[in-house]
Amino acid sequence: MKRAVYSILTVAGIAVLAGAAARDAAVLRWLAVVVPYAAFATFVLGMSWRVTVWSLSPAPFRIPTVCGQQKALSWIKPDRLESPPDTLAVVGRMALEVLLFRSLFRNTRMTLREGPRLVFGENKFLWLGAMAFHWSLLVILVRHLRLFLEPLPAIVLAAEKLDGFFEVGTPVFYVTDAVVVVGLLYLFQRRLRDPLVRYISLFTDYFALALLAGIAFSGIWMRYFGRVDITGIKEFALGLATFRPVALPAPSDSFFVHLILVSTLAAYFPFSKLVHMGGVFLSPTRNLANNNRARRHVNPWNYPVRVHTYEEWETEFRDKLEAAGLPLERK
Amino acid sequence: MNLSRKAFLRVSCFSLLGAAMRKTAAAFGSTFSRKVQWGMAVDIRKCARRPECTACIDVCDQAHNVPRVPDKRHEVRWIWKDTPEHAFEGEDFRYSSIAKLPVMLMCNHCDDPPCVRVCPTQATWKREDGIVAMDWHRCIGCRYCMAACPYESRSFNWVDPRPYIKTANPEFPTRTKGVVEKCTFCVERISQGREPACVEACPEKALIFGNVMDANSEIRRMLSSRDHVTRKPELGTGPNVFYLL
Amino acid sequence: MPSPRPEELVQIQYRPPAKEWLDTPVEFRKGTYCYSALPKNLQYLGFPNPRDWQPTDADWKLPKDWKRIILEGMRDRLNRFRSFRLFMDICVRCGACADKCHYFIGSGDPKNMPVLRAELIRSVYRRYFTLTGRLFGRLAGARDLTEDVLKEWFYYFYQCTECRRCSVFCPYGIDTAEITMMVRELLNLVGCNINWVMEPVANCDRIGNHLGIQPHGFKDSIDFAASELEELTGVHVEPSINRKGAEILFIVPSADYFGTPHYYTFLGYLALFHQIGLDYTFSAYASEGGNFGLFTSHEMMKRLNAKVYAEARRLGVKWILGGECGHMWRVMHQYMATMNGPAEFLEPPVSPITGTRFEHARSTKMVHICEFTADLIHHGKIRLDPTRNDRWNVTYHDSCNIARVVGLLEEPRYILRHVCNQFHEMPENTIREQTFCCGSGSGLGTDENFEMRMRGGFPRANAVRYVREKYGVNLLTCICAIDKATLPPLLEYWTPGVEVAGVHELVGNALILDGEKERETDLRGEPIARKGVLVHA
Amino acid sequence: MRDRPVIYGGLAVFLAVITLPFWRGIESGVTTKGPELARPATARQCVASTEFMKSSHMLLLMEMRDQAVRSGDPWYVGAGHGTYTISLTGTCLEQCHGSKTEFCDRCHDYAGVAPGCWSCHLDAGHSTGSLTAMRSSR
Repeated sequence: MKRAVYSILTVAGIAVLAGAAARDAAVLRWLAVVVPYAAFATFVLGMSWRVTVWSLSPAPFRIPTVCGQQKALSWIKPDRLESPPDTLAVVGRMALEVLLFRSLFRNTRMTLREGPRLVFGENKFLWLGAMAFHWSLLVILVRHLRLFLEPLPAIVLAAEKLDGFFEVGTPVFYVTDAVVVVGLLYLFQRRLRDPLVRYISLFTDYFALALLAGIAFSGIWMRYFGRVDITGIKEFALGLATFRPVALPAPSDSFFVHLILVSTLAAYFPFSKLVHMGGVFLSPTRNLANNNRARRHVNPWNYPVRVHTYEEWETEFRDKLEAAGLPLERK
Repeated sequence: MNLSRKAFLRVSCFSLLGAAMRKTAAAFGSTFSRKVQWGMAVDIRKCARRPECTACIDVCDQAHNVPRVPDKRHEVRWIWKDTPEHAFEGEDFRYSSIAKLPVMLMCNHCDDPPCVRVCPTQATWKREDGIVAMDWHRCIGCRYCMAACPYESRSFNWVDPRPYIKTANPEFPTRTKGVVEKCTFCVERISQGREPACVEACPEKALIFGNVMDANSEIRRMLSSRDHVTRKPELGTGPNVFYLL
Repeated sequence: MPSPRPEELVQIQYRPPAKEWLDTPVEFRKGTYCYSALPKNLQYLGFPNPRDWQPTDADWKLPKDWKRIILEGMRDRLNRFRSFRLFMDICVRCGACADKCHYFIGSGDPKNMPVLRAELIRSVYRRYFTLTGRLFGRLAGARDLTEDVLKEWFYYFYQCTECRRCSVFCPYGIDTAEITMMVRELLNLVGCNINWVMEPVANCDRIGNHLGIQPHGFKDSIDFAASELEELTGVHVEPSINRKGAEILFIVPSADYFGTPHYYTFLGYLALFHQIGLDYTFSAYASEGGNFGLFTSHEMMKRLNAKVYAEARRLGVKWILGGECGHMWRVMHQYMATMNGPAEFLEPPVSPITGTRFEHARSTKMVHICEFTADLIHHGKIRLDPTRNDRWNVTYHDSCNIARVVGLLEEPRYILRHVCNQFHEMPENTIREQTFCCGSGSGLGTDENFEMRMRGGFPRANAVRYVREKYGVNLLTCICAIDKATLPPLLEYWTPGVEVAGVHELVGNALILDGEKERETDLRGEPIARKGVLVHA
Repeated sequence: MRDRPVIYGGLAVFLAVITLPFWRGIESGVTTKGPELARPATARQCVASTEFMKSSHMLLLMEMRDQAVRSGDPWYVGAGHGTYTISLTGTCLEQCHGSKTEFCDRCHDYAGVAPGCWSCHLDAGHSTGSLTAMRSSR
């Protein structure tokens, strides 16, 4: 509870500081350029550094967690996605994992009843919340490209069209704006409500959610309530993208708060658990085929070890081997 | 706040009561206390003098960008002609002199319109002046209204209407695919104090438009002096398009 | 009656304590931990810091620079194992794994949630190996490495059976088994290990098997089994040991020729191989399929495993057949070829009876007995009389490693459907890839750890109890030596009246041997009770 | 290690995607100059201030729409006390701003907005042309 409150306060503090800084035009001008560049550089370099560090540690053994029937006898149907026998199947398994959160979909809830009787029930809410949040975030990111690209590629327009499918209101209401908030609120309250999850939750767990929620709320505020000059913001965004920064359109307090929160997230990303975004692709229990006995996996640091050899063994147990009439190597 | 429990209860009770009364009043009030209810009288015999005439339909379609979709299943219509047999289902016109005459049909702008009751977004509503109006911005194309309307006065845009509009009227919007439309008694003209386009266009002056709540209006004089029928009166919708026999 | 009694044990509190987990040092309670390794075993193996100590001692007699050793060991392993580094970084603490661990279900101890078990070392990783941990300390979930932390590691990482069930549910596939293996390696660096692992390891290294059965004893066991089989069936079998030129080297866990009920499975193998005329041999040098090195360190695992290929090469066999065992198959399937291969001196396995090429084993050259037998049945090469198993109402327990490492799910079921008439599955969330551990794997099956074993095995036993009550199941079949050793006391404790057997025991019962006498008893020497036939008392 | 090319390849793709604005911007020679709008054809003053219209014209249009459609009142009194007939095509476009393509579309295209207005309301300048073509060009 304490940690959840602190995390919200931290995010609010950042937002308030940003709002205060936006009061001074000179400071605003300067910060609006320096902070995004620094944050983005941190993100790019940080993530590259993370992935590089991961890549430098080899995967010495092929250790997939197998979740289905192996491919062995020709007349027993293998489960190609849960026990992938080849690279293509691994790609399929990873796609399921990354795009549809396959493993989380399996989730169950255990309850101990009278008897004693253990019952394992369906528990798909975490999966649903995670899917809602992550997919919305992706669509929102794609949508935001409209501020950074000129002319706009079709995919950005398509994302907007799809997101505004219901054509409610002007500016049109984006479904993902609501879904992302619902997803985040679900994930946040789940951490607080479930005593076990609360017990394992660290400050950073709440902080990441609170920060994302702060970003979502400031964005929603700008779009539907606060009103901002969108062409002015696009000019500013393109200025950043082309290294020819231009001034923010006025007034832009809410946009500046949004910008600072996003920058915070970007800079925080590589040093937090959020690196699971890249890490999920590298997980050796998921991205390796279950074909250990068919194809040998090579361990780059496989070093020789001391083995109690047959010769040593035969020497040691010579009498007993002879007495038992077992064949000997050296007569 | 310094509000005693008793006072709070009293206030709550009154506001609840007030809300309930407003609802009730709204339910009944619309039919009884209306000052204006636009209506139309169609003189069947005058109209029939020119069996081939489509002036009212043409002018309406032109004014409102009603598409002429060749495929009958996708037809969009605001005013149309039909046989009395079909128009007045249940009436026996076998030996009547009007049995073979064509009848102009349009939205009846009912007193108690079923289409309004079923619309989930209030895209169709009854205005103060009795016109059953449509807000196409709100229509979500659910077609409940089409199912509810006993007069088949409503059309759905199954296809994009624009290719089927020959010369568009820039003063009036078109519709998109997926929207329901119907006759609106030319609300855009009424707000400027003009009569509906069809009334103006009729060469035989067979259409009489006016406020049926006003005892001195032409339409009331006509209705009080001549026999007339409405479509499916037994349904209790209270149509405001009258057919002079 | 064992203490605590099942009714007491099942009073499980799933609400975590008010105090944060970082502030609750471990308490060693009798019945929930394993005794330390005897110095002689460590000395023999050349492991560091052999000494007399027990986990309950205040002073663990750690080496002076134990902290440096652990941290350097961590750094080394972070650099050598991507799994370790990645799993330290990417956990989001979503808690999907929490109620998937049998130890958590059975104990309610929050530190038995896989996520928190991993946090025990992740917190140290953050403190010494990450920027945020160094800067923000506890706020970032980091803490100093202290003796208390080490003791906590010892307690909780010897309360993980490396069953990998959590990994099935983790959205990133974080495998606590992998983390446990790392921490156990680290603990080994400062001499914190348990005897029930280190003694078998030492025995296996020196003599050839966990139980320390010397070559002549090994031969006696096999001869005894052969004569007993003859007594039961009237058929004379002559298994060979260390015979050069045999086509196949047959490796089983040593419990198979010594333990009960493993032994009946062993009789089943002998009968089957005799009937099909298989040209195979045992090895006295590599007389152990199991490998407790897996529960010690990668290096120790490799040392013990090396004997298999060495012996296959020395004897000049074509390929290797492996018996029913769980963790043995984890090693054979996931590690053997990588560690001690390539096995170019062997040939891709082909069944001499059916001609089937075991393509899936063409590199490692080792086939699972269930694959082999299922293939025989599929090709109609053996005659079976399932009514001989009519006294059994059977269910099947997927062994963790067989299910979640090999993916061998259908083969044993296929066999069971042909050798017995009554077969019922346990509930779907407790079998196949979601199977529950026996609660005693990874070297924790010792008696001093009895309470924890009963707690850990509770979910498994509960599922057995369900099918016992619903279908009248009275036999749990499995293909894992640790299961066969530890499930009987577990079921006796939680759900009496269900016995444990290997799949090939039932094969041996049902198998019609050429020239056999009228079979009046099964391999256990108990009367065969066909349905509808008078049951002998 | 055999998987390093795959990892670095993946990382490169990721970096390429997230730096898309930079290299796309440089490649297409984009400037930070926003859209230039054709000045109103005839009218001297808009119904509201430019700043307000820039950020909130859509709200004003909604307000006008509801007034005209729901209340049946087609008269709007603007900031300069002028009275206007509420009509997107007739007033906003034809009377004041002249051209959809030269005015509305400039910013909409720039900001990637495709309001649904024009799927019903006609562009006066194109009223006699091909209606379908007009719609497909947003």
